Amino acid sequence: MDVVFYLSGAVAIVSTLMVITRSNAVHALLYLIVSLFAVALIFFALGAPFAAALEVIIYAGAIMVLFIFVIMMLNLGIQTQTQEREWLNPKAWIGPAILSAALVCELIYALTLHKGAVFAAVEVTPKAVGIALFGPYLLGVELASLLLLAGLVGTYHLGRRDERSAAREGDAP
Amino acid sequence: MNAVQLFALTPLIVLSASSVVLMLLIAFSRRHVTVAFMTAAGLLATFLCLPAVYPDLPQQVTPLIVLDGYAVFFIGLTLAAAFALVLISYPYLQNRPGRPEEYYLLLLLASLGAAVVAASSHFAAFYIGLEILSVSLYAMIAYERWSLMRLEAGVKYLILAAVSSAFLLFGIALIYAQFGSMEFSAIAARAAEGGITALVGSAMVLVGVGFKLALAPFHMWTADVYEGAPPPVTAYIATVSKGAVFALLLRYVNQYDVLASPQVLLVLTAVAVASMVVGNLLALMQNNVKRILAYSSIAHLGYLLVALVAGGALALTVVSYYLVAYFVTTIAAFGVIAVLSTSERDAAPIDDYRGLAWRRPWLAGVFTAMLLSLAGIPLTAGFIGKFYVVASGVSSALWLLVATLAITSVIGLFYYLRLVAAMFEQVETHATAAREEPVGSFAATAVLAVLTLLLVVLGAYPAPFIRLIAATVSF
Amino acid sequence: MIDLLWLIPALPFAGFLVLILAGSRLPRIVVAVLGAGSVGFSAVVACLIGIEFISSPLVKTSFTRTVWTWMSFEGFSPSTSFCLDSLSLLMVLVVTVVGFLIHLYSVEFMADDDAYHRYFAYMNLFVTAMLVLVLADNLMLLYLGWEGVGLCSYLLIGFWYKDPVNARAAMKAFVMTRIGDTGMIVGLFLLYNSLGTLEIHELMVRAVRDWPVGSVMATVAAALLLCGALGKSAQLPLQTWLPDAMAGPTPVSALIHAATMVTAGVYLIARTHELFALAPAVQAAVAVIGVATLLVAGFSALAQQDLKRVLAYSTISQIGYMFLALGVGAWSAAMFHFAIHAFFKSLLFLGAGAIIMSTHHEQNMFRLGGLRTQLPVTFWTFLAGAASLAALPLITSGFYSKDAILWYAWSSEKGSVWLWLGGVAGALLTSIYTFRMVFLIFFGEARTKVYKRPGTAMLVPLIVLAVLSMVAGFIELPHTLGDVRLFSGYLGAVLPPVPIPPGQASLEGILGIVAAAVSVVGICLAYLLFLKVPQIADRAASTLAGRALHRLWLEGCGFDWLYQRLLVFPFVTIARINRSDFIDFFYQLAAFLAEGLHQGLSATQTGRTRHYAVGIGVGALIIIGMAVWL
Amino acid sequence: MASVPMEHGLLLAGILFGLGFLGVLVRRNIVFMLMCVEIMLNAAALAFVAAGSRWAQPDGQVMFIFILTVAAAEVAVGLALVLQFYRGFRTVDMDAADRMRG
Repeated sequence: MDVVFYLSGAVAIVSTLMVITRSNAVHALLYLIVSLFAVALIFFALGAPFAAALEVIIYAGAIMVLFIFVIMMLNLGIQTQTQEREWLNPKAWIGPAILSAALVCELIYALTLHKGAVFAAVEVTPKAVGIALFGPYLLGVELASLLLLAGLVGTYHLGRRDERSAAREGDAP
Repeated sequence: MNAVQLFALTPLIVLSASSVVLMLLIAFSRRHVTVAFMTAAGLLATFLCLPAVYPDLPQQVTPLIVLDGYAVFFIGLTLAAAFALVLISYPYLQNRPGRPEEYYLLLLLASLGAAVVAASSHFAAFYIGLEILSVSLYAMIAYERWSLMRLEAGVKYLILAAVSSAFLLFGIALIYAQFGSMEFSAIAARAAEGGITALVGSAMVLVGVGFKLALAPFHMWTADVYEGAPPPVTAYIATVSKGAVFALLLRYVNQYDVLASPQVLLVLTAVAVASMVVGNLLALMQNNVKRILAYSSIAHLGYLLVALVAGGALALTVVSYYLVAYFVTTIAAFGVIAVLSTSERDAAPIDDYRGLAWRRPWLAGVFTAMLLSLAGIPLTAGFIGKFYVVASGVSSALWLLVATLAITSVIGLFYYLRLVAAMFEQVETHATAAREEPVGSFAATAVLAVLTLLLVVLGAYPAPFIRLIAATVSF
Repeated sequence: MIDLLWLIPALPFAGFLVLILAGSRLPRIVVAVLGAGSVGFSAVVACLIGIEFISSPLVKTSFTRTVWTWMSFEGFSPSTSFCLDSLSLLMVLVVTVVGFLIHLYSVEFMADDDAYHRYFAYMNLFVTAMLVLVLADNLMLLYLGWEGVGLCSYLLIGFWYKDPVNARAAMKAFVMTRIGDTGMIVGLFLLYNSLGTLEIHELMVRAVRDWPVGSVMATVAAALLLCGALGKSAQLPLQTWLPDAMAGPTPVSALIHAATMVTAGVYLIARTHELFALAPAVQAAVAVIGVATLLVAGFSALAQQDLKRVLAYSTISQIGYMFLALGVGAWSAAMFHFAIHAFFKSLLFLGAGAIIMSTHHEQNMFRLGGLRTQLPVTFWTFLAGAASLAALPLITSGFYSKDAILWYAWSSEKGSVWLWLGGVAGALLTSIYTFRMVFLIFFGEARTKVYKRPGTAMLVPLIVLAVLSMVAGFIELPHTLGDVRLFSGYLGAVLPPVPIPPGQASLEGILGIVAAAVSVVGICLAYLLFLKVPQIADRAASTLAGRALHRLWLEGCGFDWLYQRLLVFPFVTIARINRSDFIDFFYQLAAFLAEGLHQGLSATQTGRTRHYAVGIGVGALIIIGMAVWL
Repeated sequence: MASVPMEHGLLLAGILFGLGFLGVLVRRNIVFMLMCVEIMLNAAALAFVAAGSRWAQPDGQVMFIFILTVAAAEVAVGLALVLQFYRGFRTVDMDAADRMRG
């Protein structure tokens, strides 16, 4: 299983790199889905099958679809791609790249100082997750529902067509 | 969870229930006044629950939430601020196109998020509470979505807040990886072992928290979002959102004695100094009132951090008092801006305030009082707050912080007084006649009057209130 | 009742708040009721408290009540406490009662003024500040009231600020008194630094305990306090502001620049008399300054043509008497003269106001005359006040209060025959200039038409004050004349009696007769010189020496001229030389630096989200770095 | 079950996090910025699952579920905002929104 971990890890890194460098949004999105699949595999390798399943179903399956919808609705066309390519010139990414690299190096340095802990080679089953979720984390679940309510209301309000003209015409919602 | 614990949870339950009821109400009736009234009623009902549950506290309700005097105090503060802002928002939204009802729903949900943050004893609750708050705020900032300015502010806040909360999450994950628990008490119990993973995690958590509090160097979003958001929402971000996060920070720092670690002390000191300096310097020559207040809020959070770093039992009282004073002042200041804003644009440029004292003497008086309080002039609540902060800093011998506070306060005085001077300037009438002046409403006027009164009373006779804080605010 | 002590200053303050905030929208009648009513109500409360206080055993001690504790932080708890003892009660009664009468008078006097509410707001604020001053139980609070009355004085002198002359006068009063105040605040620092408290009673106890008589510290502290007293009470050499202060409305002159504020210096010295007793040199200086002032001001009063300026110099002179009394240790005699003076001097000012109003702002005495028949009530009341000021023997209060001072100036251990002589000469001057004024205004031929007569609101205060000026003196009579000691007995708990060396007592009667004679002679001289044969005075004034003297006295003995040459001119010259302020350069540098930093930081606020994210990243980098490597 | 050291899991999460952050800094298209935020959140989730796996506790996965919820809500609001943004600014260039500054 170690192989799965490292292999998927490599795939995740490479495909993520592709995400941030693609000029075509749909391509980038597909790479992102690949990356998410790879992470799902890693979850599986780490003994979290439930998380792996959710990663595929919700992250790759639901959230990414939202992105696709929006990309389709925007229908940005070919000149956007050339535009994206122009924006991705070395002058634009060299600074951020150094900054991010420094951050990652710092993390790596700090984490390699910390030695010895090995994954407990135990699978945390969906049942255990469920018991935790509706046991100590019960309030968290309830609050998450309210979070979704907030997201729902916000999206609903923001997503509606411009109502300034509608308000002037005086039509009902 | 037993019955007593469930009872202790009543305020949060009532608040959630009010949100749901409000949602259903909106589905049936879109009368603005009814919705606003129900929102106020929900907040009031929640507020009234607080004294009812207080005698049975503290109660740990599942590992996630703890309700103690401290939480009750900050939940109460959140509710009071939200209540005041409902009253200020009502006339504001009434004069504007578009449907105002969802705003109240989002405001209730955001308040719930803030309340959860203030009462959380577990990183999971903190994170979810914070996100309820943030997600509601995204929509509230961009509520008037046809306005480019609001949209710009909304998108900026969304992206930056999401980045910062990713930092926060990663930090929590690292702490969890080190200690095997996300409960504050369990972390505190094992904090002594140290460990670099947890330290890095704490630093990343601080990034997330610092962003929400607009502490330097995570402050850069502040002015843009303050400027772009509708004034009542700006007030909400400035007070409730920051207050809840600061309450959590204080709980974490004070309860679990993380200040014993020299690194934490050093980082907090550096952040406090940077915030005071950067905030005050940025505000210095600024010509946009909303941005001035944004930068000044950066500085004020820096002052608060001084009290936090000073630590000890005193910090609790000092921070609580300072936050109350800051809430009162900020809400009233943005209330004035809200009252002065037209449906075309916000009353943000300093030019809108020139000669205000002669056109709207009462509003100018309220605004002047608030600015003087922010500047820390005696007999205002702001002075007492600052005095306590300085005193606690001195008693803990934090000379660098106290000196920075003193010097930057002088800089601060300049831009507050500059604004006051602008209001008392004599201007030609035809210059101002070009701009229509909105009329105040009863609700907003009443709120401003009460807040001004509160400001003076808290500044002139703070003793009873401080006793109340000392009696209530405890873990 | 006594627990309501806080109400006495609170009532006028409430009046002030209402008037300043909403006064412009209130009808005049409401403004008048609020303005005068709040002080009147305060006077009623003060009287009730006074009755209770005097009839209770408390009169032997004092009553202190903390009304407000601002905050409390680790032992630091600034609080406001009011202390009532017989001395402060006396002041409170005078301030509220006379204050109320003057407010009542103002209702009519100011009736035509546009800034009616502003006037009453300032007046109420003044009364508040004055009450805080006298009730303060510590010097810091006293200083607050001290500056408060100074501020109100400034505002009211410049009340008609549109005339630059008035604004200048206000400025002058403010600056001159500030000179004294600066000394005083240094004195307060010194006292606090060396004795560790500013609570007056405790301060006095510690001063007596720690400092021997004549010690340097006591002398310096007393001298610094004296600076403040000199400025506020318009004594030499800081007296020049008071005549100019007459630019304000006349009731203001009556209340602030005659009855109450200018006597704050007297009150301060009486309040801290233990300290002054520890510094005999300073106390002697007080007496000498008092005598010098009363003579200088007396001569100046003699030459004035403006009615109000005569009264102003007379006030300076009378306060000189109080200082003389303080200087010889006759504390209660000083306070007695203060109270009597408050009555008759405010009466005279109010009478002057009535005359000025009746004759369309004619203040030059030489253009007035013969008003006796046209303004009878004003005449009789003014005469009562003038008689009291001139210390007409036996029937006026002023006689008894001034006689006491003269007697102590001679007989007290600290007194001397020279002080007495100065006082007697001053008494002669007083009666001459007083009756010069009376004869010029009310007798002789009428030179001005009377346009309107004062109404009830103005006459009632005049009559009440006239009665007080005549009879109030009977509560304290000398040994030779009935020996009534009500007043000094009442103040005895706070102010010790004057020690009289044995063998002097027999002189009291003779000295009293001399004083009485001097007063009568002065009146006769005035009659002769200014009514009967004015040619004598004219001829004397037209000689070379006479002209010079007249000019000198008219200009208040040339102090203004001296200060202009000695102080103002050099200072202005230095200021001109240093126009491009050298030291200011450093501050400008700091401001420049701050602005530069502002510009730099401002440039980071590009408005671009990605740049802000870079900010977060850099911050994270630094903080994680600090966590890892430190 | 993997027997890799936990640090490797966290390192992988860190690298993905850094890449996501780099994306936020580099891309000007808001849709891309949102995607990169998702990468960051996902990296944090990975760190949680890795940590949970080390302690053999379900807490890590519970947090993952919460993060998932948050991500969904945030993306929904974010994308709605993007649509409005495009409607208002006629572009998805985030740098176009720099009218407020100073």
